[in-house]
Amino acid sequence: MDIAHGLRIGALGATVALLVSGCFGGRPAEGGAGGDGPIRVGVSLPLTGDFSEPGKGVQRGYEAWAKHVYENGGLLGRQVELIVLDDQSNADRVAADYEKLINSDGVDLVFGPFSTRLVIPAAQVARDYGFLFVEPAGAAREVFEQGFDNLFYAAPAIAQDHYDHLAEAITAMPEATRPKTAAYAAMDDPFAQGTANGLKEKLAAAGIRTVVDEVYPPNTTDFGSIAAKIADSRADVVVGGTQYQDAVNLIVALRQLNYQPKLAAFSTAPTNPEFPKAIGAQTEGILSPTGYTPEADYPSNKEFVDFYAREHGAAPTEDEANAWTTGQVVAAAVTAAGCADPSKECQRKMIDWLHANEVRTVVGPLRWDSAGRPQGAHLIQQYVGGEIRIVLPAEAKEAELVYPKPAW
Amino acid sequence: MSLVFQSLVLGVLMGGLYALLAAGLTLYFGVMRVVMIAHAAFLVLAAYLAWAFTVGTGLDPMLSLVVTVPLFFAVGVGVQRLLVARLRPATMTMMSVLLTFAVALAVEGALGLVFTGTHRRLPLSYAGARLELFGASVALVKLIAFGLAVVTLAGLHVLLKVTRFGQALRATMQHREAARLLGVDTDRVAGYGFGLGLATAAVGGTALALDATIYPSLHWAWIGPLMAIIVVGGLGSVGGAAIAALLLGVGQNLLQLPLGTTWAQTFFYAALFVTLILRPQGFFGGRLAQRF
Amino acid sequence: MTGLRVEGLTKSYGGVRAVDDATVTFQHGRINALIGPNGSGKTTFFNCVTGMVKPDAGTVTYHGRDITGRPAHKIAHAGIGRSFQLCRVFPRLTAVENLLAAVRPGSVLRALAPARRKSDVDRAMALLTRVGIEHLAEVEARDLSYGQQKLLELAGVLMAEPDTILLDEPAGGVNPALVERIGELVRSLNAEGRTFLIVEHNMDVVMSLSDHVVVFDRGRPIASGPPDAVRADPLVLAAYLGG
Amino acid sequence: MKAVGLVVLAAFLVAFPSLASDPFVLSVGVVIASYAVLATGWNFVGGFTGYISLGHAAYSGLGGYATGLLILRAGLNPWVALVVGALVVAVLAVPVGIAALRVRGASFVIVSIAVVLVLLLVFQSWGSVTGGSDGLRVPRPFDADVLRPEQHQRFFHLHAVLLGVMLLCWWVIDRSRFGMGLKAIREDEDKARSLGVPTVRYKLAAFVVSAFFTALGGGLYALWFGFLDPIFQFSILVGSNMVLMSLLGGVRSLFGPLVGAVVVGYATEFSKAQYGDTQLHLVAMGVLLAVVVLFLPDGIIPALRGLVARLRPGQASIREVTQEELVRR
Repeated sequence: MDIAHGLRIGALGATVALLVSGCFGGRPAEGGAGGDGPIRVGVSLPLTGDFSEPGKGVQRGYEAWAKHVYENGGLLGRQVELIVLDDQSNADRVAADYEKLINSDGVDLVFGPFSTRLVIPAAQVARDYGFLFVEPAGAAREVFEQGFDNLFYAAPAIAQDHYDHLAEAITAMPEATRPKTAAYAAMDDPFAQGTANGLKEKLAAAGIRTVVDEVYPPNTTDFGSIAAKIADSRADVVVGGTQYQDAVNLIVALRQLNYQPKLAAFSTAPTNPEFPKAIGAQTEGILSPTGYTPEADYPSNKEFVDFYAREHGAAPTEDEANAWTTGQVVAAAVTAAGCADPSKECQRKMIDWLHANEVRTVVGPLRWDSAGRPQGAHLIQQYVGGEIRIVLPAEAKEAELVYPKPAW
Repeated sequence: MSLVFQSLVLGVLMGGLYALLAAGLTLYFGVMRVVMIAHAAFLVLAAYLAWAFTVGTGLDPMLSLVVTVPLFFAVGVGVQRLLVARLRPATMTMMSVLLTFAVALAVEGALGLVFTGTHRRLPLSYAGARLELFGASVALVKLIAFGLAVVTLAGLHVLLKVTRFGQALRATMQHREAARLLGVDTDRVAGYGFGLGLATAAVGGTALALDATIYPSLHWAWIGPLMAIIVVGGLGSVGGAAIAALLLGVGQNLLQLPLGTTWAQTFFYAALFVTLILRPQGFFGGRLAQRF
Repeated sequence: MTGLRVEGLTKSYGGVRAVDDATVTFQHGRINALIGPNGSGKTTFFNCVTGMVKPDAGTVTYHGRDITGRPAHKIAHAGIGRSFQLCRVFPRLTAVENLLAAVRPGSVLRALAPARRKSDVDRAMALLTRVGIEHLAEVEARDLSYGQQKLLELAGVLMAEPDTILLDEPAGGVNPALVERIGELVRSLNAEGRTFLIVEHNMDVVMSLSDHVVVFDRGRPIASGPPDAVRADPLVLAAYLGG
Repeated sequence: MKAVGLVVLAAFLVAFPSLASDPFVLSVGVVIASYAVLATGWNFVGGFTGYISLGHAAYSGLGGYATGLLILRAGLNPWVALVVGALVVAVLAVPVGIAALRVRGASFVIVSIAVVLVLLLVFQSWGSVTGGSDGLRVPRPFDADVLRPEQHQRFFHLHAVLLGVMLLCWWVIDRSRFGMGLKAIREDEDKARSLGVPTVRYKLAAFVVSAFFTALGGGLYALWFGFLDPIFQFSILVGSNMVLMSLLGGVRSLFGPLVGAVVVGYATEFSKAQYGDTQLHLVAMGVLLAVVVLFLPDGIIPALRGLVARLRPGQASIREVTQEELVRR
C-alpha cells in the first residue's frame, strides 16, 4: 500500500463532492410558485430499450397535446413546456428521472410513463412529493392496489376489464353456437396477462371450459410448442394476452399447425398499424380490445384526430390517444383548481377534484374510484373486410361481429 | 400422443439450430479457450442483416448469406487478431469473457442505434406454409432453418475431417503447443477458427430470422441455453455440443407440455448444474473441460 | 514403511496411457532421479503423485498411508512438496508473499490473523537468504529474472516444510552457474534429511546429483539403480535412441 | 497520511447530504453509494480469487427479495429482515459455489450467468410467493412522516456505514493468511494447491462472504427503492456493471471498486443529462469495458500510482520496468 494512497482517495472524494453538487443542479425551479412563465410538465418515457416502441407513441401524443395547447392560448393563460427524459426502459432510471424532474428541473406537473412495470416506481416518487400522477399506460390491476391516492389511469378501463364487452357477447350467444372451450396464452407481464385473465374469469364463470392456459416469458420467440398445445386442444376460442411481437409469432405458429378457432382475440397487437403488414391477408376476423378509436364522436376527439393528422399525416393510435387523454385530464384538473405549481396545496386540490369529477376526453367521459381505476370498458374491434372496425358494444359498432371467424 | 410427437419434431428442429450455434461456440473455445459471449449478439446482427437485405431488395433472405457468411468470417478473424490475441494467455479465459461481453453490448447498442428497438419480422410469403410429416405438422420455414443448420454442420464436419486445414484446426484444438511443434501456424489457424465460428452465427442468424421476430436485446435469450449446451456437451467438443443441443432442444420442447414455457426453460440450467455436479468435463466431451 | 511408494499407477487421456501400470520405489532420504524421453509420462506421474490429477488405477502410499487421489493440498500437508516444469511462481505477489502463501493457518480464526506475522516473515527471509535472493524480498515475482524465479519457487516449496520434494526439471532453461547453485542447494537440503525426486533432462546434473535413477519409457519404469549402472543398461539406450 | 485521507473521505460521506443541492443529487448519491457497495461486494470474490462472476445480480436480487419477503410474509422488522435475508442468501450461495467452483474459469462464468437467468425465470414464474412479473412492493422501514429527502439522507448514511464495514472486512482479509491464500489462488491455482492451500474451501469461503455482502447491498437498496421487479433485479447488466466498476478502479486495490463506482455512476448521470436519448450508453459501456480489459487490466488506481511513481524524479524503481513490460506485451 502506498502511503499517499489514502490521501489521494480523500482528495478524489472532495473533488467528486464538488462535481456532484455542482453539475446535476440543473435549472433552478423558476416560475415555480405560479408565476407567468410557462407551466413546466415533466415526463419520463422509455425512448430506448425494450419498451421504446410504445414509449415513442406516447411521446408523440404528449408533444401533440402540448403543441395544441400552445396554439390555443395555453393553460391558465400560461404556455406549456414539456420536459421529456429517457428512462431506457429501466425501473431504477424511471424513479431517478421523476426525482430529477421534480427536484432539479422544478417542474410544475408530471405526466406518467409507459408500461405497468415502470408506473409503480414512478408513482411512488410522485406520491412522496405530493404530485398528481395521471398515467397513460399502467392498466394492470396491481397498479391500483398499492395505496396510491394520487394516481389516475387516463383510459376507459383497467386491463382485467378490457374484454368485458366480448365476454358479454359470448355469454349471450345461443347455446348451440356458443363456444364450449377456450385456450389462453399470455405473456408474463402484468398488463398482457391481466387482459387474458380478465376474460378467462368471465368465460369460465359462464361455463366455457379452459383447455389451455399458458404463460410465457417476455423474451419468448419460439411459439411452436405453445401453438402445438393450443392446436391439439382444438379450443373453440383462442385468447392471447399479448403485446406485439408475441402475438404475431403466436398467430404464425398457429397457422403453421392449421389450427382454426371460431374466435381469436389478441390484446394490443392487432391495433398496431404494422400488424396487417406482418400477418398479411390472414388478419380477417381477429378481435382486439381497444380503448380508443379515431372514429369516436366524442366532442374533443375530432379536434384531436384532425390536429394529429395535420402534424403527423396519419391517424393517432391508442398510445398517442392515451397520452393526449392524460394531457386533457391534467388540464381539466389545472383549470378547475386554478393553479399549476408544485406546492402540496395545489397538487392536492387537483387530486381531490379528479376524485370527485368526470372529465370529457377523446376516449369518452372518464371518472375514477378512490384508487384511480377508470370506470369504463374497452371497445372491441375486429378485422372485417381487411379493415379494423368496432364491433362491440352494439351502440358504438361500425360493423357486425363476424362469428365464427374465417380460416386463417 | 400426437402432441408428444409434434413436440418431439419441433424439438429436433430447434435442436438443429442450437447445434449449429453451439458448434461455433465450440470452435472458439477449442482454438483459443475463449467463451464467446458475443456469439448470440452476432447471431442477432446476422438476422437483422437478413431482414434489412430482404426488406431493401425484396429478394429471399437466404441470398443474404452470400454477403453475410464471408463478412462474418472476416469479422471473426478480425476479432481474434485485433482483440482476443492481445490478451495475456494467463488470464485469457476470464478476460476473454469480459471482452466478448463488451463486444456483445456494443453490438446490441449499435443495433438499437441503427434499427431502433422496434421488433422486426421478415415478411415472407411462405411464413405460414406447412408440410405434414407422419402426422406432425411442420412449418416450412422451420424445416428450411433446420436444413440450413444440417447442411452447414455437415460442411463443417467435412471441413474438419477431410481437409488439411481441418486437420490443423483439430490439432490446434487438441493441443496447441504440440500442433505448433508439428509446424502448424496456430495463430493463423486460431484466427480462421474464429472466422468459421462467426460464420455459423451468420447462417444461424438467417435461419433465425425466417421464423422469429428480432430485436436488439434478443441475444440475451440465446446466451443462457447455448452456454448450457456447450458445458453439457463438454467444452471444446463439436460432436458433444451437437448431441447435447439436440437432446436439450427435444427435452425442453417435451417438458413444455407438462410444465409450461417458463419452467421448461429452466431445463437447460438444470442440465448445466447436474452436469457440473456429476461430470464437470461434460457428458460427451473430451478432456479440455477438466482443465478449464 | 517410510517414504513414497507407488504401485500399479495408471492414468490415460482419451485412450492414450500416459502412465501405464507403473510400480516404483524410491530410496527415502536420498536424491532420486526420474529420467526418460519426452512424453514418457514423467510429468503425469508427478501430477498423479501430488494429487493434481486423479489416477485411474493404482495406489500411492506415503509413510505407509494411502494418499491415492487425495486432494493436492492434503498431499502437501502430508509432507510432499513439488515444483513445476518451466517454473511457476505467483507473478503479482512479492517474493516474500510468495513464501507466506505457503504458511498453513491452522484454524479458521488464525486464518484471519495477519499474514505477515513476525515469525513467518523471519522464516521466509531466512529461506530467501538461503537461496540468495533476500534483497528482492519486496519485488513482485513477475519482475524477477527467470533464474531468480526458479530460486524463489524452490524457496516457496521449502516454506511448506515438506520432507519429500519433487522437482520438475530444476536445471531446465537456466545458466550453468545457476545449475551449479541449485545442485548445491539440493545436496545441502538432502544432507538435512529431505528426500528428493527429480525429473531432469540434463544428464550431467542427473549423474552428478542423484543416488538412485529410475528410467521411464511409455508410461512405466524400465530400469532403475545407481546412475552408472543405469547409464550402461541396453534397454535405456534403446529407449533414448530408438524411441 | 493514510489516516488523514480516510478522515477526509469519512467527513465527505457524513457531509455529502448537506452539500447536495437538492434531493435529486442526494438520490444520485444513494445510487452511487449502492453501486460502490455492490462492486465492493463483488470484489471479495473477483479481486481476491480472480474468478470473474458476471452474475452477481443473483445475490443482490436475492438479497432484495429475501428482505422484502421476510418483511411481507414473515412480518419481520425490516432491519432484522435485511440481515436474516443476507444470511439466507449466504447459505444458498454454498451449493451454487460448490457447483461453480468445482471447475475453473470458463465454466465458472457460465454458471454465474446461468444462475441469474434461472433466478429470473423462477422469480417471474413463482408469482404466488414472489409477486412474479407484477413486482413486489417493499414497505418503508421508516415512518410515513419521514419525508423522501430525509429518507435519501438516511439511506445514504446507511450505505456509507455498510460500505465502511465491507472495506474493513476486505482490508482484514487482504492482509490475513486467508487473503494470502486467496491471492495465491488468483495468481496460480495449481501452484497454490501444491503448496497446501485448501483451494476449494478458500474459494467457497470468499464466494459466500461475497454473496453475503452483495445480498446486504441488494437488500438495503430494496428498502430504499421500495419496489422489486424480477427483470430489473436479475439482470446480467446489473452484474456486469459491478464487474466494470471493480475492474475500472482496480480489483486488487481496497478502494478500487469504490473509485470505479463513483466514476461509472457519475459518468452515467452526466452523459444521460448531456446526451440523453440514444442507445449509445450500451455502446459506451461496451467500449469502456473493452478498453479496461485490453489496456487497463489492473485498473485506474494502480495505473495512476504507476504514473505518479514515474513522474517523481529519482524514483527509478522496479515498477517502471513493470510499466514498460506491460506496454511491450
